[in-house]
Amino acid sequence: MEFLAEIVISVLLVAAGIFGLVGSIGLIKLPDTMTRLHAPTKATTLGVGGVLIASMLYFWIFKATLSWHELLITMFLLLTAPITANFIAKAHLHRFGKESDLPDTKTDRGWATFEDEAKEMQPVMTRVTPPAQAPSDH
Amino acid sequence: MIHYALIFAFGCFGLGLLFNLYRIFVAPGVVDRVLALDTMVINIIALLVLYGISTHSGVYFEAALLFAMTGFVSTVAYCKFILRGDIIE
Amino acid sequence: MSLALIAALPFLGALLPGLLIRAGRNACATVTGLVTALALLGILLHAPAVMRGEVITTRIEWLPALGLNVNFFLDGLGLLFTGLILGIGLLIILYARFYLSSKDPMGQFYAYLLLFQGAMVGIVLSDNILLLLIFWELTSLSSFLLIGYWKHLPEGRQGARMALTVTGAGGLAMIAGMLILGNIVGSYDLTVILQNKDLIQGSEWYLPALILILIGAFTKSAQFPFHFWLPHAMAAPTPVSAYLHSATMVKAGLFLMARMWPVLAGTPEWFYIVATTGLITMVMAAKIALFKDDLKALLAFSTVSHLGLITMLLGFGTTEAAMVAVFHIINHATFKAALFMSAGIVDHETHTRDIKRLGGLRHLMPITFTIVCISALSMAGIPPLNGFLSKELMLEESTHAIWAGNHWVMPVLATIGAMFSVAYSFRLIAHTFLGPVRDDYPAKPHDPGFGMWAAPAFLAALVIAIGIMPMTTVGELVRATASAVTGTEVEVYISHWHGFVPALWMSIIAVGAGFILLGLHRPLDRIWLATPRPEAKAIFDAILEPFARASRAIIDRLHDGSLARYLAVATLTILAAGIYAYQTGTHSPGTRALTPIEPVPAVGWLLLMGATASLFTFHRNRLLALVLVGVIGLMVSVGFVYLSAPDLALTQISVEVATVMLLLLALNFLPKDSPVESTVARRSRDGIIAGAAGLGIGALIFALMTRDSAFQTIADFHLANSKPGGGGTNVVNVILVDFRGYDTFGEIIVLGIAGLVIYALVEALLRGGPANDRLLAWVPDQKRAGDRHPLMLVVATRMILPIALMVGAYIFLRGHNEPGGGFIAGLVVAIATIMQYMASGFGWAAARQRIDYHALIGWGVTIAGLCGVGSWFAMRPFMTTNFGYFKLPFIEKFELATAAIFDLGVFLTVVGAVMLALASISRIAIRAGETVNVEPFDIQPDEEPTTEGVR
Amino acid sequence: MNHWIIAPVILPALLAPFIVLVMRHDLSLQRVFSTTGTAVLAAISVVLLYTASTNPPEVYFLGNWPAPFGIVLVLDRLSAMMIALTAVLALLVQLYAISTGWDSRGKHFHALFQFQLMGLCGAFLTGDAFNLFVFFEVLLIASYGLMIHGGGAKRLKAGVQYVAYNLVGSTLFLFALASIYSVTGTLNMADLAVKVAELPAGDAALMRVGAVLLLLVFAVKGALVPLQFWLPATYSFAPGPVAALFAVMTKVGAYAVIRTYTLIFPPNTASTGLLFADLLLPAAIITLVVGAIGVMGATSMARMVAFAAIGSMGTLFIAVAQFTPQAMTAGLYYLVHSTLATAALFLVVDLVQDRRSNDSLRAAAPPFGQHGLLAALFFGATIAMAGMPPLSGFLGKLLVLDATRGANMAVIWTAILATSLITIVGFSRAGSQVFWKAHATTTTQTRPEGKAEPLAFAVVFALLAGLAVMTVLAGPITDWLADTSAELFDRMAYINAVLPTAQE
Amino acid sequence: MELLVASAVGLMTACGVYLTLRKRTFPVIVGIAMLSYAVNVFIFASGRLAIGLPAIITEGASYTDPLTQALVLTAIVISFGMTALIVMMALGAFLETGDDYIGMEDDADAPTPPQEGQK
Amino acid sequence: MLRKLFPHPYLTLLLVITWMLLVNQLKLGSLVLAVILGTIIPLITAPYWPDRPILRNPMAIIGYVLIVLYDIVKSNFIVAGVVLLKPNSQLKPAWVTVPIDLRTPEAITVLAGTITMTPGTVTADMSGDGRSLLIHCLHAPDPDAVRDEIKSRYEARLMRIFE
Ligand code: NA
Ligand code: NA
Repeated sequence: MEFLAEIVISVLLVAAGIFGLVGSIGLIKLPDTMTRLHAPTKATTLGVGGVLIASMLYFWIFKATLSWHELLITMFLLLTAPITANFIAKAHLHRFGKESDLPDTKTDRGWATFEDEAKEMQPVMTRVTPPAQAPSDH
Repeated sequence: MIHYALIFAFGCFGLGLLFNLYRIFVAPGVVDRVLALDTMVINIIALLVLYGISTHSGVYFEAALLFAMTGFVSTVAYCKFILRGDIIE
Repeated sequence: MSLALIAALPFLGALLPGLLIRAGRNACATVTGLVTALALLGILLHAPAVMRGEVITTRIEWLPALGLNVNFFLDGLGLLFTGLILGIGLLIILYARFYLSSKDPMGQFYAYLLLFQGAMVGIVLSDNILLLLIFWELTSLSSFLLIGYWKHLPEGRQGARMALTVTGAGGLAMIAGMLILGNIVGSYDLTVILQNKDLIQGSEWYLPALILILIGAFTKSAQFPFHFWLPHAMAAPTPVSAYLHSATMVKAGLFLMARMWPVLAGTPEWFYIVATTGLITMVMAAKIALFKDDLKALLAFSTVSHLGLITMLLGFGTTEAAMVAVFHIINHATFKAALFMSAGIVDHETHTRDIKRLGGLRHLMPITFTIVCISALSMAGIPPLNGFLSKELMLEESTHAIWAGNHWVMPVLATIGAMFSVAYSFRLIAHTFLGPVRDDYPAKPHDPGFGMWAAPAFLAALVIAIGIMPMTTVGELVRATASAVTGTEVEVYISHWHGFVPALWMSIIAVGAGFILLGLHRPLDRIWLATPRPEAKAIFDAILEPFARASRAIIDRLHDGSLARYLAVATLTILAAGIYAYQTGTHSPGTRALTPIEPVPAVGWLLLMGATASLFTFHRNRLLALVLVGVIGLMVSVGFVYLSAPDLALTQISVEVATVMLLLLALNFLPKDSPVESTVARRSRDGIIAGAAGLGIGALIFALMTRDSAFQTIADFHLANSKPGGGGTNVVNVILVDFRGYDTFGEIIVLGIAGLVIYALVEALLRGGPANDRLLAWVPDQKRAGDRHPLMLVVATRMILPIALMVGAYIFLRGHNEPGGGFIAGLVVAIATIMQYMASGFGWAAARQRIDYHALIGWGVTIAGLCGVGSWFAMRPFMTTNFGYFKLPFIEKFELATAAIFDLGVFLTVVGAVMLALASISRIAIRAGETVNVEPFDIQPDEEPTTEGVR
Repeated sequence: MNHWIIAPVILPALLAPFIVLVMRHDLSLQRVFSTTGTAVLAAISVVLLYTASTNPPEVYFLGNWPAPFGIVLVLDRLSAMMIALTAVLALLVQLYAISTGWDSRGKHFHALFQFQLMGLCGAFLTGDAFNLFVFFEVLLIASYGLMIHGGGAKRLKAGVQYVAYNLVGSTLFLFALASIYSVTGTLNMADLAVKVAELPAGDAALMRVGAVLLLLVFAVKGALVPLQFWLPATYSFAPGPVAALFAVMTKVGAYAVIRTYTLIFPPNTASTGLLFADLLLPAAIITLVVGAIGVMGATSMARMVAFAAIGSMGTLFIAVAQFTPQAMTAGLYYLVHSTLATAALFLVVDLVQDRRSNDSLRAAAPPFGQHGLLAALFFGATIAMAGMPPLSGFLGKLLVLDATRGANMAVIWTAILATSLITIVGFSRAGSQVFWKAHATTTTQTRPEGKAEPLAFAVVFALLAGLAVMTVLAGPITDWLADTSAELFDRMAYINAVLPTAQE
Repeated sequence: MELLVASAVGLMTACGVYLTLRKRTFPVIVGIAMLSYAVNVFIFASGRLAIGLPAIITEGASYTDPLTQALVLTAIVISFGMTALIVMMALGAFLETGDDYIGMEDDADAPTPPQEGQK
Repeated sequence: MLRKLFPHPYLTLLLVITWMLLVNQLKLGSLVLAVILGTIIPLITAPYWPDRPILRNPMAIIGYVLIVLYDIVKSNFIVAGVVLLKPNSQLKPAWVTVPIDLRTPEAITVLAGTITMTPGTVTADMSGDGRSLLIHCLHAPDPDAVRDEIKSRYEARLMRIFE
């Protein structure tokens, strides 16, 4: 039983290591930001997930303490990683992307990130002439 | 056996960190660096949990949990800044 | 009357004129006069005893640690001077009553005058040189006020400053001299010092002391080369000139030389310095006086000349010369004060003091003419007036003086001085009063009322009286005084006729030559006017103004507002001091075994170093800089985990996130890039400084880490007592809330204050003013994406917030035993709340949760403080904790330490401070035109979208 | 154990949050409670002063932990004196701020004021090196808040500089403390004193580095050249009453130097020897010179006073650098004097600024209300500051001069006397510019009579009266201070109080 | 390990010092933040390094120095408060003056009209 | 009344579980404390959650989770192959628009999250009205297939759970 557990844990750890590494390799190997964005999800899901499950098993079987913290971390990562990816994608689109490169939304409205942009943007404060008289305390 | 698997995993995530460092140094823009930072947090969480296994200690899980939380919050904050300027509006 | 009381009277009296001026000018003058008269009476009551040779003393202990005591003594010299000061003071008070115009603030004038009078009396009565110094400086200050009395005159302001500068400088030199003197003798008491001639003159410090003291005396008595301030002080009202600059203050220097005569005089140093200075001053000033057209300037230079004369006499160092000096002090005071007052009368009546615009006044102002005639003739040394007597004696003494082996120098120059003296005295009479009546006086002159000429007339009467009956009038006084000066019994014999002694011939030559000079005055005056000569004011300004400009330049260069320079200097100073301290101490290298380096930590190190290096390189891109700070903070936190500091890691990472968020919030308004502004040289310099600092700190910590502490550390106690004494297994937390809970108390207060200050600052910014205007006109400088509140984030946050609060509660509760605690919990809760704000907007979120962050801070600090105070009720010191195990129904046994209550205070303060800071910054954003959304997210998949917010 | 010892910390520490909680929106209530609190603090400080005068050093073991493991407070004559000085000054300054309405020009003045007092009292009382850091930070952050009270462009810019500079200073403090702890393994000052004396020779160099870094930290607070740069802008742009209160802030630096380098690193320490005296003395002399040149060259009144404050720190540190009981007595006398004098002068300048269109010394401004009275107060305060008789500055300088006889006498005396002259000249130029020259301009456009602020004037009078009292009672005061110096140099009394079992 | 920690402290200090010597408020604040990172690690390291020995009391273990950790915690919190404050002050100064220079050079460079004595 | 005390019963349940996971022990005391916190915290956070998501078919969640887990593992291998073995030149990244019929914000979020968590696809953006998602595919020779699979495999299931 213990041997089996050892094998399972080891496999989990090795797989986790490989997938984690693949994520980071992807980060440097893939050609542009959007494709690179796919990398951390890998590291998150199987990489960290594998380590966390391995850890749970390890403490359960070898230390006889069932640690649920790992589960909590896994849940948290699964909950937040899509948000992070979404935000990074949006930031990338906003800063470097063009709406014309994207497919049509197939609705009345454009992609949310690009919707509000037209209105603004001038340099900070250069247009503001300082008021003639600085107020003093007296 | 677990020992060697641990070393292997350590090596993988450590190497991953190094790659992240490369992305911090060389990147077309700040978004990639935010991405690198986010990946780094994930690698570090993995390393922390591995460290917990190798020292048979549960003390580091809180750190891992908090790293996950703060990593998430700061990534969102950086992106929100890029998107809107004001991160709390 | 006690001497102390006499000295104090004028000071106490100085309060009265200001009060009584409301009762009228007469009352004001009368009370001033009464005070003076009372003091004079006090002195006169002592006079008989003093004349008998007794010394009256008063001793009050003041500052024994310093040897500064209120010791007064009255001997002949003191008697003469107090008499002069108070007697002439009375006359001046009378004169000033009529001299000052109704527009002048008379109360102020008399107050200043009494202050001055008190200071002068203090000087001449002091039996302690430190006390004397105090009065000495007081005369400088009060004369500053008197000279500048007419505030509207620029000459007055400048004259006052010049006088203060010169006499102040002299006074400071004198302090040094006196302290040296006291150091030599071992006492600051004059009577003690005066008995130690041999000790003083044998000391190697004698010459420095002598020079420093003489600088004080010379500046006060306007001796060459410090004479220049006196004529400029003539901008003062004439009563001041008469009082300070003829009769009293300028004589303070003479008094001092006379006072110190027994111990300082008699050496070649004394002779050459004092006598020569006096001689030069006498001749030079007399010459200048001849060519001055301003009546008061003429008198001022003549005063300088006569002060030189007296100085010279004291410098001779002989008993006889000292006696003559004393006699001339009396005579000069009488005729010169009379002349000054008369000049004031002329000025008052004709509205000019310019001799060239005067003449013929004899007919219009006969009384004044008479007074001036008597006094000026005395000044010229015409018999039988008192000036003649002392001048003859002076000339006589000069014949005894041998200057560098030469018998002629002194008498010849003295005669020349006397000659000029005759010439300007007669010029004063002739050019002002004689000649035809003019019709172009600025005002119609006539003699003033009795009140105004009474005082000079009285003095003129004295001039005659002393001149005719010297021995009867002042013989005794001169004897007593000269004896006091010299410390030996002096025989005084003053007569009009000494036979055909050299002095007589010298006198005759002087008078004759003086008349010739006067006759040649017109051509000589043309030459004089044509000759370039150093102008005192120009020289003074030439010294002072460049100094002032240089000071301003230095200070503006030094404190040029460049923080970068300030910090560079600081860094270099720290480095230099640190290296110096290390180099000069003994060091043995550490022997502690190094901790092995493992590969993964090495990678972490590489990341940290890489991110730091990137920060160097990329810091201009501010957002990137913050990302890099995030990386560095992350790596430092990981390092803490690895190096057995989980609490630190938790704290560091949460603080780092909060910091980055604050910086991001601020960066929204700030420029997004730091332009390249420094030169390559400057950047290299900074790089070198920074590198040196880094090397220094790195080397220091390496040296510390590689050695063991020299003694057992107190941390061992903490480890041993954490569980039994503090009730917790997490030693770090027990230290924070128990062993060193007091530190933590201070620390949360820092945080609370930060929140309050930020709030107050934002209030001030939004109150109106440039910041507010800028915000109202603010336009974002970077493109803004749509979708302010992305749906995914909002939904996820709804889930995360409760979980995060749960985690916060968990971290809070376990802190005492495991990593965690109130601070980290507070940050976790704050960050989770921020997350909610980021997702749904501050306005929307805050509107749904009306928490008063001020109250959180207030309660936090209060709870923490009261928790500490609570231990008083158990008769224990502040912050003594208690802990126990409580069994609540259903809930398992859990441990409740009072430290947990303290930790609650920490928690609340942290949440309050962080949230107050964020709320404040959000208020700025709202002022800048930010809108508040009505819906939690912008995208409404199930209805028509509402992207427009409300203000 | 005497719980009163901690009262000066706890009272303001609880009063401040109470003000924030209960009366945040009611200025009148804040004024009543805050002033009452400060008055009570002053009363307590008098009691403590009496206690300290009649008893040997007294120790308060916080948390009931034995020294050196917990934090201790130590009440001795010096700390009691500093607290009393702070409390009295604070009370006066607070009355002034209320009278002139300064406290209404921004938020949270009174809460910050109380926190400031807490920080100051905590710093004076603590017997623990790291706790000293904590209270330095408390008093600093409160001072940041007070400094920018009311806002305004210049004040904020100066404030940013002030904070930035002091943050670097705080960092240095931590470097120093960590080094010292690393070498000795303790933070308690008495324990440090014991251990430093027994330090192995091989640790001397690192000990010296730590101690010197610490000295530099205190030098920053004490505005010792070349670490004085933060002061002029801070003091001249701070609100008047705050600048006046800050008069005691530089003294915190002086206090810390006195405490640390008489207790822990006295000149007879083997490892450190005369290092600190050798560094302090030249720096102090240059500080004095820079201060005087600043007075001469300053272009605004407030800046001039700020430089005068720097100069006074120079004089003070000259005395301290002698490390003799006699010079320490002189230094302590001068410390009290210069605190009151600087405060008085800042308040006068504030009154002038309030009544004159500006405080520049370059441009003439029309005469202003209450001119004569202000001129008199200015005259009095400058006399005190320049060290002229009859106020205590002169006695202070005489005491310092008298106590510095010896090897460096010529340099020290020249510096003190020459700078006195420069200061006098500078002040007289400024005074005649501001008070006299105004009369030269046409008197028809006299500004309306200034606000009647009798309390504000009374405060300045009180400060000057304090200086007069210091002059008149110089004898008993110096006797008391001499005992204080003696206590400082009698380290065993302190050490035995904190560590009853220690042996030197 | 000591070498790594020392070099990291050194580099962070250097970076912090360099940034504090810049002319704008933002880099200076970042520099101060770096300095506080550096000093935190410095204090921590001054209690010597230990791996895997957190100061959580368990049966018969040895521990790292908990005191320096507590000191660092205090220092972190204080520097957080300070940083928050200076960030806000810098923002306020920027909004008040319209520039984010940290220097006040404009103050000293103002032209100097002649004073009384010179006219 | 009960609704007021437990505005979000599922959340309370989730929080109780979270607490038990955190304290890592199954004891009555912990449970009591968990219930207390699980009651208080939703009350505090309820204002941020104005409308309650309706779970029509909670049991279907389990099936959905299993499918997603399976997909994660499967596509991880595929993507690893793409990253490690496929040269960048042969990579065919693509943008895909996925029109969605889901209308509940929670459901849309879960769908978008699922898409991101399954390797190879990332939800990058959403249309302004929330009716289509912008998906980026790492390597998608046939983008339409990706869209169809998302709609049939995930959206349909979520529709059953939420709407
Ligand atoms: Na305790
Ligand atoms: Na995916």
